[in-house]
Amino acid sequence: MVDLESIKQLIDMMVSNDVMEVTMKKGDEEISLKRPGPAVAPVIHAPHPAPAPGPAPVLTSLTEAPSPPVSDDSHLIKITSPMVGKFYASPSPGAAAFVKVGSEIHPDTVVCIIEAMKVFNEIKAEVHGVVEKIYVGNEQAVEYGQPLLGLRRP
Amino acid sequence: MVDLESIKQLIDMMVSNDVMEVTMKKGDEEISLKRPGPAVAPVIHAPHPAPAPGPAPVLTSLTEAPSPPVSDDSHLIKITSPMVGKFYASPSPGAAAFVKVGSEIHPDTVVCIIEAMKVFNEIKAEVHGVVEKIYVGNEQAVEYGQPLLGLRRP
Amino acid sequence: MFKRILIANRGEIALRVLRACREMNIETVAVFSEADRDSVPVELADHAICIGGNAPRESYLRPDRIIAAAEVSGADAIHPGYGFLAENAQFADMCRECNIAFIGPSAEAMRMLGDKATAREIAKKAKVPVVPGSEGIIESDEDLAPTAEKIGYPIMIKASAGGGGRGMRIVRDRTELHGMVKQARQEAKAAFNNDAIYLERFIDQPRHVEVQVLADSQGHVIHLFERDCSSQRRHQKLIEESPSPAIDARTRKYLCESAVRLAKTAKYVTACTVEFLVDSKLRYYFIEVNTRIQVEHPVTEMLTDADLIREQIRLAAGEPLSIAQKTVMPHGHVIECRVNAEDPSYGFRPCAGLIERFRPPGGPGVRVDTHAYQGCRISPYYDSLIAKVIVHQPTRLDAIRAMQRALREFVIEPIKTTIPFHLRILEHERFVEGQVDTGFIERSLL
Amino acid sequence: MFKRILIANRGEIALRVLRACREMNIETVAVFSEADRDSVPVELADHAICIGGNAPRESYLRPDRIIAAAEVSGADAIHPGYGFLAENAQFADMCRECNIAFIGPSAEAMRMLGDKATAREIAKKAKVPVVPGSEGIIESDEDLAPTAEKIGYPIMIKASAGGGGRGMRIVRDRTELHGMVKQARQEAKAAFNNDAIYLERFIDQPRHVEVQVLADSQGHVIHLFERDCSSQRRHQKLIEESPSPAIDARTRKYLCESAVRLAKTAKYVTACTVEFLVDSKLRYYFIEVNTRIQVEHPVTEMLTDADLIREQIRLAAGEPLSIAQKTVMPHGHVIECRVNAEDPSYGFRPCAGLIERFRPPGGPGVRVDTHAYQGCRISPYYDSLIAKVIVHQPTRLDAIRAMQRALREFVIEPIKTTIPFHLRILEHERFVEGQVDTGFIERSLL
Repeated sequence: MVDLESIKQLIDMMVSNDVMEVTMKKGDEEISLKRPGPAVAPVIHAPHPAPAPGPAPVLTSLTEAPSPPVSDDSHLIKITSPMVGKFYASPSPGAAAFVKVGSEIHPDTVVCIIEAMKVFNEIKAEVHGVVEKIYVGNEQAVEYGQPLLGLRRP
Repeated sequence: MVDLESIKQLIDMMVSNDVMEVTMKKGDEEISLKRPGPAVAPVIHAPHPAPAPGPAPVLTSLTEAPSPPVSDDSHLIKITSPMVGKFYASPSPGAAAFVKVGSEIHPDTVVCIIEAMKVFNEIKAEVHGVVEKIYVGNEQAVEYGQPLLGLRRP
Repeated sequence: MFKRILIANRGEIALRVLRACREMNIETVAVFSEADRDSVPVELADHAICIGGNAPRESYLRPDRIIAAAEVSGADAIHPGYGFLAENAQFADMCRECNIAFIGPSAEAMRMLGDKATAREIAKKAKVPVVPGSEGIIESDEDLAPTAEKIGYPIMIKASAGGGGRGMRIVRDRTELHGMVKQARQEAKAAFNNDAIYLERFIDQPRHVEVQVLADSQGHVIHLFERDCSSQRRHQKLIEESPSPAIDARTRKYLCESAVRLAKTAKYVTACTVEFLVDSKLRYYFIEVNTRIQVEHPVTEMLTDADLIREQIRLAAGEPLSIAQKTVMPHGHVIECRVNAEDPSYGFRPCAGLIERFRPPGGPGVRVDTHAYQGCRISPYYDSLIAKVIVHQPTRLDAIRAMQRALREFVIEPIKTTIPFHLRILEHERFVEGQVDTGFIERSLL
Repeated sequence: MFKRILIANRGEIALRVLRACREMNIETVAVFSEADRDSVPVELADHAICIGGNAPRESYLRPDRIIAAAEVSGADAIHPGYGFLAENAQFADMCRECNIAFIGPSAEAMRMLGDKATAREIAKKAKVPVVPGSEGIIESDEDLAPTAEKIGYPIMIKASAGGGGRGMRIVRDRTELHGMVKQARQEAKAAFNNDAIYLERFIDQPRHVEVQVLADSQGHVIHLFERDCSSQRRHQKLIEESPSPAIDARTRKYLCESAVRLAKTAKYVTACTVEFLVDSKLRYYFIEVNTRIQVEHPVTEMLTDADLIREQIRLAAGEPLSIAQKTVMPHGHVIECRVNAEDPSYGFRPCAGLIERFRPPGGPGVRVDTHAYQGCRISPYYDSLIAKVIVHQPTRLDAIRAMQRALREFVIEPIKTTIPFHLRILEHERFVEGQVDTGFIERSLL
């Protein structure tokens, strides 16, 4: 059924004519195309739906955060901050980081320390995976739910 | 299944007529197209596009209007009030009405009188047709644009 | 009191009048053009009547249709708002002939004060200072110097047939007089084939200060203090405030009393505004009377706690003033910003279209008068005012800060508005110091 | 003055505090639960930090997370709003330990006034009338009659171990006393296995009248007059107003002075509210002190033109009061209605969900404090207050009409709100007459 060339042409027509949605059914065949609205790239549903992105950090002008994870990180497992505080990548100044890109980690692996109210909290991975992204710089402030690491399945 | 040429033509029609949505079904076949469109654009359901309805009278609690014309009147040609005033169906009290259901009227036919500021204005049909609906009762107040008569083509 | 008022206007002022009527238990009739079918006043009014097409001349400027609407709806009074037919004496006449009360002054008072020369005569009779001038054209050059001396420098030479600045000259002192007159005459002759000129005192960098007046048919006249409307762009008011930061208590007293004398002399009834220019030495000169409620009336309402529309309706119905002069207690400082759907980056061109996000400011000391709402369409047929934001605070500095706070939280998307321009004015040093004359914005911000 | 204030709250009060900060040029840090990510205070704050999940115990009730957020954001003060941690003395202690100013009283003052018995002792010391009572349990029935005589009838018998009304009896006069005590003891014994009782004057159909107090660390204490909050449903205030329609000038004076004496005696600093019950003979009795800003503070703000939040922040920063008692000029009449997302037809059950249409009222004399907007989602995790509508008018009758006008133009769809119920109260004869005691709504409107 999926005639890619036809779909490509359909999408072109949608984009150039500002069409938001096309649905076609015939028997048990169905094609559905949707675009979010004017001036935005078409999102094609089916075959594989994209997972919802994790919570994006709001306004962190205080913390000079690197750019938040964008959609191409969506396949990664995120370890998020369970509290508000200051992120430490290593157990003490000058020491090696708990994890780096490529580290394979296990649920019990300590991945960072978050300091809140003078208490240093070791944060464990709780999952198994290989570190592919580290979103937060050393000594940066983090909020609840903020992605710290992105892992791929080992 | 995908007849691109038909769809292209459909989209062109949608764009040039500011149509927001088209849905077609035949047996187990179904095609549906949507465009964002302005909030006030008419929504046209295929197969036969309906003309835009005349302006519906707003709040006429003063005037005890009959129900405004509903969508099954949409095929009728409307004669609307060109002014605000009081509608008279006949030239004088007791006289026969200018028109009744079934009357064939011509552009010069006087269809009613509207009194505004003590002036009695004869309203001419301006079109040719056969009266199928009279929307306004004698001595009822009418607003600008309010449908007075519905005609079908003779 | 009236039973049912027809509101012969649209937008925020129609809503303002409707609110006053509801608070007075008076029924309302909204009239509207086809473009305004989905407007808030039409939704809220007890009765609503479509009177014509979108162009004002097919609807809001049609006395016949408005009066017909009043007749079919049984309205016993018409409130004209501002603009449209509000200062149309013929419309006021027609209302009277049809036994419908016009909520405003008599047609006679409107005509008298609407004519500049007659208004000037009334002002003189009321001993209200007018801009000194030659009272007519200068016939002979021999009269020039003595007349100029009497008027006082600086002087403006104006072409009698003039317009567009041609034939106009500013004379700073007597040594320039004859030369400038010669130039002006030549220019006027060339432009209008008429070299007649007259002289007028030139008011350099004036403030625009106006006084709100209320008068009843029993002969009582009061003022509700002044509004300073010097923040203008091309004679369009952008920001209004009260008290005026430019005048002292003594000038305020004289100015307000002058306005009352003028209204008394004209035997005026209902609400009006007496406009003055004030120069840097606090000399003030009457310029004109507006015989209607004004856009910026909320400034006075917040300053004094009076309700000008309710009062105007009462006065038009023949009731006596509900406020005595000695009970008018202005308190604190009030600023109003007119938020227009205009793009300040492109010469303030109007921006019509759909409002997709709309979140007006709120909280302490903030009043918003608006007919806009999320999902409404700003139509290109009418003026671009979409909201008035008015703030009331103990001091002028507090008021400026509160206005900045209010405008910064006002969300209107995606159409462009004058909000960013207002914010530029509000943080300009000269505005903060209260040093604004009618030319300030054009000199400093454009 | 503080440089950066963290607002440890959500909803309309977070927005209210943010507005005050902006007007004072103080930076703001919003903290929020995941459900509040798209809220207005989060959008408007200079910095915003997510502190946890939706349940209050995972976010707004977590002192550790809030203080950590203050630390990472460099906030030098925390405003707790009302509810959540506003009256949590331990939180105030923690702030102090972390060198962060708590915008409220000291933890000591909070503890002292938060304890009913201690607060009663302070009131007595300040010669503020308290509800007369037996001051402890009645040991012997021989003491009964003399104690009751001293307290004055009607008398309420209360079980010392009591709760839920069990062991309670109202005694109208002395002939009933011994019989009622016997019954009460039996009931208390059966319910709590403890037949100890004490006596208290029974205040029949009381008004709830509270006084707004401000105090600085220099020892100045002023009041900003009273608020009448008698329109309640199950001890939840629905409508508040000022002046109280129930009391006369003399009672007002005594009441307000009592509140000031009490705050002085407690050496209180910042803002608090002293609550009283007032009986039909205008006798008043202290009941408790609220050591925070209250939901209904805008009533006082509109009545007096004071800005309570700005003042509270100044006082917490150690500055002296910016207002002197003699400059507090209450004028006109103010009414506030709390618009809750609740369905009055179904036992006031909360209505969460998407607000598809939202158009708040505006115009003269209307203030709206709301965090809601068209397109926002009312979450089921928090209290149901979505807007406070406050009106200010010259007279109480004008204020009632203005409130009716404002509520009738308030569009909130499709969720149900208490607006229709407020309209029923506002048009009830007894409300219009000002004859409302704390039981009125339950007796007459439910």
